[in-house]
Amino acid sequence: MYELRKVDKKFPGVHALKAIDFKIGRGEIVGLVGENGAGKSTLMKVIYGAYQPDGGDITIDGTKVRFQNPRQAMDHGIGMVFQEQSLITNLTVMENIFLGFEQQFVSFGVINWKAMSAAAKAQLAKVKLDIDPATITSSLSFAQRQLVELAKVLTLEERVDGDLVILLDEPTSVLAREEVELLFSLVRDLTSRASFIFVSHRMDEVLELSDRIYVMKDGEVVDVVGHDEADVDSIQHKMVGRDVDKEYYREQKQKPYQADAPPLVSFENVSAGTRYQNISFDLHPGEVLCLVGTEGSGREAILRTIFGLEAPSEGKVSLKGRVMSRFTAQNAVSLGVGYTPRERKVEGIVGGMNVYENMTLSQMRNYANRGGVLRISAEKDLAREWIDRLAIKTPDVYKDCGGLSGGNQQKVVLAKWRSGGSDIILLDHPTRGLDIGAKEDVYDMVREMSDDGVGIVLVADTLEEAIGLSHTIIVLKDGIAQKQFACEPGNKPSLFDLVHHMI
Amino acid sequence: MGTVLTRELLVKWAPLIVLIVLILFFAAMEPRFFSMRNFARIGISSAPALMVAIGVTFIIIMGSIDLSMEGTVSVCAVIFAFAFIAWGGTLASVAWLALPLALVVGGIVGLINGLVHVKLKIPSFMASLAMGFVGTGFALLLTGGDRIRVEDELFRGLLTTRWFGFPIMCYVAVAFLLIAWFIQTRTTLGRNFYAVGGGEDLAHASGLNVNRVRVMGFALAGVFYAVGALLAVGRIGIAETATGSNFMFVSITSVVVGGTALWGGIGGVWNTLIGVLIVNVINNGMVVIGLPGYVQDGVLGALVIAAVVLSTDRKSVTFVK
Amino acid sequence: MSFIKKYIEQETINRRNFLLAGAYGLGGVAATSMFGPGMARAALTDPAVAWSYRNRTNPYWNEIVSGGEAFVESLGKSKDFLTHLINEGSSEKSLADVKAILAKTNGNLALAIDTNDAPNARPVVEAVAAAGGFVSTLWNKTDDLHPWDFGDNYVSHMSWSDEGPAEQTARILLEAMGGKGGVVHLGGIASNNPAIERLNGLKNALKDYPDVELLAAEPADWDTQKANQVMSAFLTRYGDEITGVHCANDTIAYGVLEALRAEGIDDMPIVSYDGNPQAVELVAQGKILATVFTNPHWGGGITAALAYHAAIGTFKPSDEPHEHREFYGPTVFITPEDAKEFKANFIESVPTYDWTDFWGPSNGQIMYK
Amino acid sequence: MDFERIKPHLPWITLLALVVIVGIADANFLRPQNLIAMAADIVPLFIMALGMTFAIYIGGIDLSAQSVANMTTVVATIALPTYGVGTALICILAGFVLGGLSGYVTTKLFVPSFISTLAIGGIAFSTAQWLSGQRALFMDATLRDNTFGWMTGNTAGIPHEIFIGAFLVLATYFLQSRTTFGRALKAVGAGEPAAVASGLNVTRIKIMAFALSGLLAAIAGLLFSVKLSGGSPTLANGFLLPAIVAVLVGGTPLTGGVGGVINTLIGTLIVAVIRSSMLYFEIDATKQQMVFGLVLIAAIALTIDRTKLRVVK
Repeated sequence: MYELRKVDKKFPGVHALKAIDFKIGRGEIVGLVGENGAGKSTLMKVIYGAYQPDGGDITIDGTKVRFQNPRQAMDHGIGMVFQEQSLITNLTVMENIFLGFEQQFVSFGVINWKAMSAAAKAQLAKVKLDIDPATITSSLSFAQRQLVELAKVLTLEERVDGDLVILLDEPTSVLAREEVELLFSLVRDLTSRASFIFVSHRMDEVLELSDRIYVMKDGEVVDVVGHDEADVDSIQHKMVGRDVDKEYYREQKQKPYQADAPPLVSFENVSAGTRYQNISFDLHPGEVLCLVGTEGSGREAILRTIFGLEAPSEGKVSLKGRVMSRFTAQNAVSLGVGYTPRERKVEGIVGGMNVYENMTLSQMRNYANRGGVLRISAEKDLAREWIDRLAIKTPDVYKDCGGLSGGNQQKVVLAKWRSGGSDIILLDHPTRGLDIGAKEDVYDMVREMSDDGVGIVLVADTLEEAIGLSHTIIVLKDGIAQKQFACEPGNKPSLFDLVHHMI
Repeated sequence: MGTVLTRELLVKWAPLIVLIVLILFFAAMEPRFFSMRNFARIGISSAPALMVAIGVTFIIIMGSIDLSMEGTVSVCAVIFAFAFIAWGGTLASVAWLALPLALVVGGIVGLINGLVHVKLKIPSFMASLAMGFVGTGFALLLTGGDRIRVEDELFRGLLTTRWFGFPIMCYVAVAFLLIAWFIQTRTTLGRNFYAVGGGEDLAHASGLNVNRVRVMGFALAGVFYAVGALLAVGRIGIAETATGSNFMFVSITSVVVGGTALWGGIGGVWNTLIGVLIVNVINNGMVVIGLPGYVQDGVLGALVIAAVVLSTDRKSVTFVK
Repeated sequence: MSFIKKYIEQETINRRNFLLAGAYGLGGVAATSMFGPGMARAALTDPAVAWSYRNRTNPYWNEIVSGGEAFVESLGKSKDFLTHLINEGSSEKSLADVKAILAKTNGNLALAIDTNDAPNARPVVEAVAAAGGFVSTLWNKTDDLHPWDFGDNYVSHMSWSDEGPAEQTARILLEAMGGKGGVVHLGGIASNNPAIERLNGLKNALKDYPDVELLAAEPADWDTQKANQVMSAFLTRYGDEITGVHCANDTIAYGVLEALRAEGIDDMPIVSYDGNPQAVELVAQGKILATVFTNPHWGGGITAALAYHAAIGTFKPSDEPHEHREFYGPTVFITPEDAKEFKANFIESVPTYDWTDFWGPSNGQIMYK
Repeated sequence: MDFERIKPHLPWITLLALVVIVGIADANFLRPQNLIAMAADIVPLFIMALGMTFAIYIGGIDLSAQSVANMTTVVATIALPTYGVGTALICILAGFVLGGLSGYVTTKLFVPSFISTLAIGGIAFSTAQWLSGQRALFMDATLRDNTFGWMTGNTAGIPHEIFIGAFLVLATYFLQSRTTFGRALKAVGAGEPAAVASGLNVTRIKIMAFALSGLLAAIAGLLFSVKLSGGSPTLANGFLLPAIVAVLVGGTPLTGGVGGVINTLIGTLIVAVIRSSMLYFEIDATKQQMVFGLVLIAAIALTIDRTKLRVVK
């Protein structure tokens, strides 16, 4: 019913979409996969009306349409559930649901809150969420917010005659596994009312949910696979255009860590308010320690404590044998802690600053004389060295980091810490939003650092990643350590082992 | 959970608590401060400021800022006075039409302000600052520097006629405060201000015409500036190019002191009422307790900082610019 | 006693001499250009005339400028011949504007200026002198700066000694109060010289009225709205203790009157300063007991005239005595008895002044304390 | 011609265009002495704008600059007879401390800089009034010439203010582009969370930016005080808005991390040219302010680089 024919989109210097053919039938769930830069997001923007194609046709039930903006697309039943949390947190749930479409509840210029609340209740029922529509959104959990977003898009049902097409852009990225299950069953239920386009980096989820999968590469659809004939390897092969290493997580490169060496980080019965309690562990040189748990289980708070952003309320934290008393990021950095945050664009790199400026940001002292005057040529040399070493794709060292792709930004962040000699690296979702090639680069770097005797604390994007990469896993639930696993290659815990303790 | 709620509640009510503490303090220092007649005086000085501050509150909730109020107030005051006198000079004649005219003029000036900001894609700080110059300049061009006296007893009744101890202008201000509250809570436009302030790109992606909301916001602010202009003229009986002066910093300070955040999305017109009262109570109280003139600016500054510190939820703010 | 009468008489006499004086002026120009090599060196031909002042939003400055315009019209030129430099209360802009116009005119300039803040007078005068222009100042200058230190280029300085007149209005006020009770003073911008002098005038008068208490003196920044608020607060603090109000100028008095009006008080004795038309009207109605007219129209015109005539060589400033280089401007008291007469003569019909009678209405050489 | 490539150069192209337009109207404007004199006169304002640049560069604003300068004129005048050249040090220190106080209130107490600097400005203004006894003061001319005569002198026809301005712009440019502090400022302005996550002491950097703004405002006040040979709590009035306008017109928007001191140099000159153009075009007195506002809108519309503004608020 919804179809793109030979849709083309060009940007200055980039041919983003090359004659794309795309089709979705009534009640169908279509997966869309591809590496970053393959054109997925451009395609989605064309579908929901944020971009206008340069060539080709869009038809709905055979009728040609052209959308000037998302609003017009919505009027044709096309809605988008955004990757980033797209609810406005200072508004109530019902206001978010009907944002931009309040007019139906307005009589004589006055909003009828009661009517809106009732209508919102009905929408929330569709996604089986039982909350007061007058709740301020900021007090909801991430999973609840995701469902509210879905409910918001589903308002199209009442507004639009005809069929709905709903785009789900990485809807699972902030969800725990059981929440993902809930979402999926919901989506399957809803196929009676709408078709879905599902975009995710988590290949297993795409395979699980989709009826058909479009595989994109370099702005083209390289294959369309049905649910039954799809398998991860062949799809990844098509996406990347080369063989994906069987040993995806570089298990074969995992070497034992230096368990006898003095620990780099040591927690002794550390608690931080309600975030986590009574946590103890040692991080040794060369060790990859993974904190596993659901969102809010205390993983991030522990990272923040090590980096000095959050002072613990009780217990003893030592870095390299020194008991910490003042918790500041400056302190941690000077002791060799490096932090690769999840919000790469916000906390990782400074958009607007170029490659070498970003790389030396944490270690400017090393590139300046005592008066604080920078040796810029030395900075550039450093940047060139690491651009080569990590194969960072950038035209030169003057490139604004905000304009680099996600994987290259991540490499810049890692280069920043590695080149500064940090030997305690905190990785918070280091592969989030990266395509397969870039992920593998990150995995390689993790092994490389581990070999160099760097201690790594990891909060992984997926459980597989956690299992594959780590020497040690600590499972957390509600801020309390549930179980610790040793993960020698060949003798790793299973997914089930972990999930069992997480929930 | 209990403790968290108390803290949130405390932060929410902090401006009001500050206001009460200030009133008690000044009353303790000088009992005459605490009298009906003095409250009426504070009311008189607050009324025009409140209208201007409410106007800019909407803009600040959107996360923008408006610095054009001095110009807009002057233009509205001057055009009102010219029209009022030309059409008869008393409310008992058709000259009353000058009142709605002033509001329309305010709306138009605000509209232009918003269009300059949105269409030329100039940040509101700069656009409205420059528009403020244009407004003041235009008022000057109209008057040539002269003052226009508005002597009509009926119009001056705003100041001279009292109900229950307060002059009519206070009731007019309260009426418009209620209208503003109504707009804030019960109309789409009012709610959309919060949406834009809470997340502009998100609001845009939800199909909200953000630019339209912005332009409408500036126009609405202009209307409230016009009300402020009318009350200012009613208070002094003179319309001049300088009618608008000193409104800019005072009104924005009041809004922030009341607990509306400059980064948008939080606060509202009741906060602004409290903020305006805090600033005017301080100004009145300092004179009443006999503080020397030359320390008043400094004391006001220190108290403003204290008030904002108390009403900021520091746990929810990561950084401030 | 009527100050007005005396003043008007004086002016009328001067007007009779107008033709004569005008002829002398023209003759003077002709004489210099033909015969006077000594003067010709200093003289300019057809200099630009500029007035630099604070702003257009204040009736006082509007009066000043109307005098300047009347002067250029008396030269047979259009009003637009006068260049307006408006500093908006910024000494920095004031100085920059002067420099700019000196550059534009190559120093062929007759400048009348109030430099906004006293310290700004020196650099302004220095700049004008260096460029070969001619300048006359009004109001603001520091005490160590004198026209005679700059040869001919710094033509003159006119100011008003406000202490005496302010003392006199204060006496009128204190008499009206019956010599007892409490008085409040609302002043100008605290650091402005006239503001200081006008308050001193009140204090001097109070010495003779021991039963009157000066309850408070607060700056109201020459601003109607601020005066309104300060007066409101005074009413709270002192209530009925206030039996008289001394205002530093008329615009302050308007704010005070409105504050009183809001309280239903309409018989409070008030005096003010400046003699703006609206204030004169209020004096005529008895709402203000007295104000002091400083004839800004004449002051604005004569300041420009002095600079202009010195520039074209009508007279040589360095030949003039000190009392012609630094002098006080005229002050005229306006009380309810003579307000009507004053209004008729000065407001409803602006007198035609003889702009070459530079020192006629002036009030003697400036004295420094 | 690719418009994207011209964009970064728009500020100085605008300046050049304005100069040419005024020059066509009146060739007198283009005389070197005039241009030099104009540049020299704008120096105090420029110095304040330089300081303001740092506050705006990190995404804040400094509304206390004018009051700090006012206070400095008083301090300078009072201190001159006792401390001689040391007066300069006292003034600079006073500005630095007040600016630092603004920074402290902004960063540690979470008061937006718009309010905190306004409030600190009130404190500075009160201090100035108290110190001056609420009257205009003047410096002894010989003492001034002996102590600070070098500030206002002339060498080869070039006023020394220009050298002072040039020195300060070079120094601040060096600070901005070649030092760790400058780099940290850029990081804080362009991406504060990332600066925190890189272990920078963001609080200290921000406080320093405001302190620097106060320091430069104090230098502006000192220079102005020497130039005018006196001090008064209102002497520097009228500096604030032109200084902010100069920074903004130069292309340092309020969103932080973009622009810099060179932009402010150009912006200040644009303001100076617009201001004197009023004279050259003989704009009627009652129209000047309106024309200024309109030209300002045009100039800002031309000079800001919108590609670096994520959201136009």
